Amino acid sequence: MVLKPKTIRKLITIGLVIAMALLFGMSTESFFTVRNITMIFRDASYVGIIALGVSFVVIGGGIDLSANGIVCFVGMACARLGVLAGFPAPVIVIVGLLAGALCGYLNGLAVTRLHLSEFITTLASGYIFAGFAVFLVFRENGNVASAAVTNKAFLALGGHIPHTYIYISSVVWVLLAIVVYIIQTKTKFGLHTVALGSNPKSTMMSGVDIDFLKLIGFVLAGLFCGIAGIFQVAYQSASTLTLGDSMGFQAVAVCAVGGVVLGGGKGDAMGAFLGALFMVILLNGLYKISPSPSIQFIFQGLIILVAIFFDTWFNRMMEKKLFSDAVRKRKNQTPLGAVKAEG
Amino acid sequence: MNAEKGKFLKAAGSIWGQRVTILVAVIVVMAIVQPRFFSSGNMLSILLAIAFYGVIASGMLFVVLIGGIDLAVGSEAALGGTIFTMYVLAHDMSAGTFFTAFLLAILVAILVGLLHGFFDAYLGMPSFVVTLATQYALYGLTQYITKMNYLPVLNASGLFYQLGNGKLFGIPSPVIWFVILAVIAAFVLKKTPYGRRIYAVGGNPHAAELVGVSSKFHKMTAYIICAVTASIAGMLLVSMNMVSSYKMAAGYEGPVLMALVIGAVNLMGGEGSMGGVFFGALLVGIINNMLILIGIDTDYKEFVQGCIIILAVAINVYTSRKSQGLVDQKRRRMPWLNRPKRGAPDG
Amino acid sequence: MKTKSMKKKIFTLLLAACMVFAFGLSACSDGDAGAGGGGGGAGVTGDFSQPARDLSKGPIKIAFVPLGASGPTMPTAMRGYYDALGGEDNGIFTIDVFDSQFDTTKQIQIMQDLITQKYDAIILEANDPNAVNDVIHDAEVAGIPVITRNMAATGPKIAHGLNSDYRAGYEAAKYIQANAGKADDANVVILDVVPELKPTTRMGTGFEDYLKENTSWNLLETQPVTDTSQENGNTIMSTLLAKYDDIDIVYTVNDDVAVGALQAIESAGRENEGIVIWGYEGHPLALQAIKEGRIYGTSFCDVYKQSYSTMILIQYLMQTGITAANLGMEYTPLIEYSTVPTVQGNIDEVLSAAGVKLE
Amino acid sequence: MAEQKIVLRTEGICKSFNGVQVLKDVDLEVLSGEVHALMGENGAGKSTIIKIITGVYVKESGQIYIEEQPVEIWSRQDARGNGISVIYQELSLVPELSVTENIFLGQEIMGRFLPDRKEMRKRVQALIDRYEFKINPDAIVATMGMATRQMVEILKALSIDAKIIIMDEPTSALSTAETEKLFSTIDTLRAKGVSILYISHRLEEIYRLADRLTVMRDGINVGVLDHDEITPERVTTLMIGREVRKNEKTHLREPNKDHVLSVKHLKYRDLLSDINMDAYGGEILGIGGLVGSGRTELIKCIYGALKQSGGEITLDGKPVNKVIAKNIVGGMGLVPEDRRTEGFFPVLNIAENLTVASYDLLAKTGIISAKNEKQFAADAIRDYDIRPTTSTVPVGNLSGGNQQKVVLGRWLSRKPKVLLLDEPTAGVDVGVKAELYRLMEDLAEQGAIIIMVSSDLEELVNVSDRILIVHKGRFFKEYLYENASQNEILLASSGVDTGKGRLL
Repeated sequence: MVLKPKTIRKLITIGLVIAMALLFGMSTESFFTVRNITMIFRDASYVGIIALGVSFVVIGGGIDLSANGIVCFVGMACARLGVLAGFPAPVIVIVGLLAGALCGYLNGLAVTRLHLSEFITTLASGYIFAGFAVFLVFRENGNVASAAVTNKAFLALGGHIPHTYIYISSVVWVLLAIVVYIIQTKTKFGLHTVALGSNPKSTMMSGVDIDFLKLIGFVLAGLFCGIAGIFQVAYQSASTLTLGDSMGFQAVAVCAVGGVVLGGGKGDAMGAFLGALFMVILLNGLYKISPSPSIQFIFQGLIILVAIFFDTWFNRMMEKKLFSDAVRKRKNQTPLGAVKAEG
Repeated sequence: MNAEKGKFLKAAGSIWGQRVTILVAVIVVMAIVQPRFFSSGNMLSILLAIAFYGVIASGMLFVVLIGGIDLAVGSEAALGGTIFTMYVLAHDMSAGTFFTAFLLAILVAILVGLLHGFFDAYLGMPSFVVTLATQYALYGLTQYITKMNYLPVLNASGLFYQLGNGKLFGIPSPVIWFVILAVIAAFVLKKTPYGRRIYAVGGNPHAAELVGVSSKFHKMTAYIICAVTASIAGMLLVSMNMVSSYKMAAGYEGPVLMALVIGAVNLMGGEGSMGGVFFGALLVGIINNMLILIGIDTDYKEFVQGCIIILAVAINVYTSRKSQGLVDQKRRRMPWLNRPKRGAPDG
Repeated sequence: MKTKSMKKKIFTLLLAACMVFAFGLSACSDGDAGAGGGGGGAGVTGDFSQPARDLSKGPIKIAFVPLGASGPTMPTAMRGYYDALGGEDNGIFTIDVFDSQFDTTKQIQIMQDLITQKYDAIILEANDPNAVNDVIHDAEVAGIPVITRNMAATGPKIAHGLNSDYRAGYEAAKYIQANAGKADDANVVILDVVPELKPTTRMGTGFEDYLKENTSWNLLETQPVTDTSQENGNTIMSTLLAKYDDIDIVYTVNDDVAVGALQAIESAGRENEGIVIWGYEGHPLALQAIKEGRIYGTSFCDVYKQSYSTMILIQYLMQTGITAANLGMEYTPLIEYSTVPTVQGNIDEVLSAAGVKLE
Repeated sequence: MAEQKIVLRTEGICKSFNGVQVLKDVDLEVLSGEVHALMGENGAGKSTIIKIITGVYVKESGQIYIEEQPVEIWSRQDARGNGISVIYQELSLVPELSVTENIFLGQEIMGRFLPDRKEMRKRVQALIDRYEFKINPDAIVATMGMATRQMVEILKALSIDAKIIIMDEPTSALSTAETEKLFSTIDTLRAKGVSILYISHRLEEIYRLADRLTVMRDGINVGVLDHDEITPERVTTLMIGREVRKNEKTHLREPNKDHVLSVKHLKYRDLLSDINMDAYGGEILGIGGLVGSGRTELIKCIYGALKQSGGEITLDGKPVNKVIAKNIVGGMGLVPEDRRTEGFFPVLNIAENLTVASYDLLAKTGIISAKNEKQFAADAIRDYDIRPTTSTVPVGNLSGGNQQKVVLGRWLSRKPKVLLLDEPTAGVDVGVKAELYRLMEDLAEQGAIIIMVSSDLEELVNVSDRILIVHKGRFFKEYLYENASQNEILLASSGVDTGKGRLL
């Protein structure tokens, strides 16, 4: 059965993740404990859920750097509602989701209607959504203060599934990864997004409404940032303005490590999922080897570089294979002499 | 033909026209709300505030012009400043040590620039993610060599002290450095073959190759220039503060990118001038200054900056599209929309 | 026609997904607070028997989790810790520093990691008073004594070393009012932390409260200084100097900003207006400026003594195996490390007492 | 053959571009189950009629009939709706998706919520079996070679039960084996009753495939030949019409033998096997041959843009450098084939585009002297009549002709010793063409070597002093100005030796 290039790429990433886990597992004994594994999955779920959302935009050939603003804004909105004990948990969650989706919608409008460049617009909208969060922050006589979220049911979201060590957010992350994978590979919307990323001209010529595709991509990215924001606030049981710091760039880096490369058309939800897992295992493992943050930063940078180099090389190989056929330009045919040469 | 000619003059004229109108608007508002804005002290404080990322912006412009980007400028500045300080602390305050330390920091910057250039030009890796990775790596490296400590310089004197705190005709030395580097950058880009070829490589790499311009060489040198300016900014900062820490200049890529975008530099490459970048940096400084002087609740500083970027980008996109008559682009992109009404005469 | 209906279908699909997701989520979490779940809250008692430790043998790992792992006071703090443990190479105790980079989520992750790695004691500078309660509770349940420093945490724990920010601000205002000889209606400017850090770094709030309660000073403005860096302090101070003609008192959230403000004042040529600058923590540059009389004073945190005494306390707690949980404490015992108001007059003796020499 | 009904018929189609009449009352007719070829020189209106049928351009007058029903085609959608599908040279496939996903892109068959993969796969398999393609419907396009991708494009056309498939130069990027594969595919399609409109330059392809051939010249359908009527002579006479020498050469320059660019046994991959030629100063050397026969690669090897696989090139005895920049200083210049991607810098203005290659002259001191630059640009704008005349206008916004003048002017102003031109007048209106020829003649007058690659037979015959024809990787025939004729050149390009001209 001929393997799709994408599956080859993913098998290799899975291999890397397992290899790294084994490496860390041997060097420190506290790596392969149940508690540590569940913690890895919980840490990975926050940036992972965001990466799933951002992967829609990146596969469609764009980029979304506003994750830190959206996570902070949604977190603060839920904390606001969470403090007023009266609100039932589902209402808080719905408000959070809608807030995230709304931010994504605004991004989408700016890109499709105003034709602004995606890179700088989402970078700026990150600041703007963080500004919304400052608007909602708790204040004691004028000074920003922190207030504990008291809504029990909502807080439980951030904790374990009762009687187990597994965190709700990691389970939701795995489920969402599967759902997003299905959307991206099975539904019409998903196929059109890949087509848009890989060959925009022919997608447009096949009568696909490109603006609508991009808009939905951004709305989903915003929605997933909202989900991540909800889980983080529930876990922290208080919302500070530092929520979601540098998530915008992290999410894009995680996607890139997972094969969902800028430029579009490449990679899918599984890649984003593996990228997140890869990064968090790296950090968690490095932690155990040497607690000093400098080593972690250096390795985090190097690993991203290696992943990107590998990815660029892999894609070049695929292209080289295609062009080698075309380059052998046609040699001329049998002389026409064979044709009746008379008058 | 004259209509076409008029339209472009107006468009080109209008970019600087816009900038002058914005400045006039600021002057009018401040004259009413807070006349103290015009005091020489305040002007100097604005210039000092923007000097550091202004220096970096004039280097980053080269990278953006060739179609790349460098998100690691903050870490490069911190690394440059730290190496500069460590060498001086390890030796003495003499002029000789100052120059060797200065050159050492520049050398390290050149190395980092070579690395970025190699990844982009020879390996074809996307500069956005590469420089994001080196940002982490260099931040960790600076942390490692300083063992996470501050390096205060208590007995600063001589050239080390003058670099950051010296004054020339009352103008602080970082501002002078910014103006000098901006002028050099503008001169190189406008007046020298190298500068013109940077635009060529950014505009159309294939055509550049056929005109004898090696895009690999120009990409490498652009990243080196950016890293060197970042290192210089780091040294200015360290000398002014007389203390160096690995966290210094963290996140400087934010205001630098803002200055470029407000200065109508096209992040895709090939378009943008040093004059625009200077104006962009100045406007960023003025806005931050106005926020304080007018007394807007500074909790919303970043929010206001975000809105201004979107506004600047929208204006640039609108004017450039209008001058190319693309505003009704939807019509052209989707020809099936221009189906004449049934029965309407054709064409 | 076709695309319109497709759009409506996608939107309804999306909305439905949200509803299902929301209800599904909250349904599965409606269970009780859950043993491992959050919502620990104060006053939980339970049997946490924990064997007393014999400190003479076996590797004992102590974790220090500061807000930011760098800063001029780091070396003195570490010296204090190690001296209390009998020098760096005492063979028994090791201290690991974990930098939480002012990020609450990262700090909680670090704490949970320390629990799984079975550290013997934790010294924590909380990034958010409420966020860390549960994880401190977990540590205490696991028999690891946690001492928090500087920033308070609301939940109970074995001890809280409070040379806290709030008090430092409060004392500074009191000292200035008493000794600086400024007029009653003096103009005051506060250079404070950015909003995100306000809940945890509360010197500015302390100074402001004292100012409102016992003085008739006129608080012109409170300006946040990003990264509390020296160059930003310099820029913002020079803007304020341009805005106000007479500023009498400048309270800054740390010494870097104080030195920045001083540089702004000197470059504006107003150093002889006798503007009182007050810093916090006692960084070398500021101490030197105080010696030269260019900065009025600072709240010197005798970091050495604080860390020394904290380490002694931790050794005691480890030996006796007492934690707030197993004592069933409802509140947190407070250990006040008072910051020492240091001015030109008393700087020499303060420094010699703290064993800090300005090389 | 069974009575074939007319699948596609156009009647009296007219079209003009800013005043120039490009199509004059064009009638075209394709029968069902027929492979109908369409030939014509560049600019004969061949691609314009195709663009009108496929909805890219909108016709000014005339009527299109599909199966004898009048249809209105304003856009690609209308064309597809009426069963007209096109396969362009650069394929419109999405490499990341599978064959089935590509074929049904934009028109998926929907199940309840998800696209019905089984049904789509079944339909694709049915098509594959019916036309005996050997393609796996689930294979990813990225893993396929060029020929297989073309078959997927054909499948895509057949999937919307296209009544007619239009193929535009499909074999230009294929190897011999792949071309053979395409021909057998076309044969099976014909047998199954699918009608194909096949556009190509290659006579032998037409002869092998076409049931009938329509030839166009200067926007008119000049004749339809049946299969057995297709002979090289008939076709070329139709394509060229009566030989007319528009601008008689005023006087023949004597090539000066000591200023020579000589190429010995040049080899480039498997395209050029053994190229030998000498180009002399004061002579315009035309290079003819079919599209894709390696002429562009030849002049790029001379210029240093491509690395040759063998042989050596010398200018006045000295070996030519491998670095473009050194060649430019040495007096060489190249006007590339594709203006948009390799010619000018859209964002830079006219002055900058003109001076970008001449900083060795304008910036002797390392600094570009504004005075020289302004003068250099002003002279160029005047000499080459570039409009608009203000030199601050970005070249991206100029008309095609003016853009070409800028690219040409960039080199002419340098008074080059050797000027290489690749399709210099492609897509340029007649008025500008004459100006460009005059400029080339003036340069030749001053003793420069000029090598011009061109597929415009009229241009080759009227402008060049000497013409060399590339065929099968080597020079096949040489014609002097006197005995060159468009007919001869077209035949020679396909390898037919009619005795005239020197056989190399």
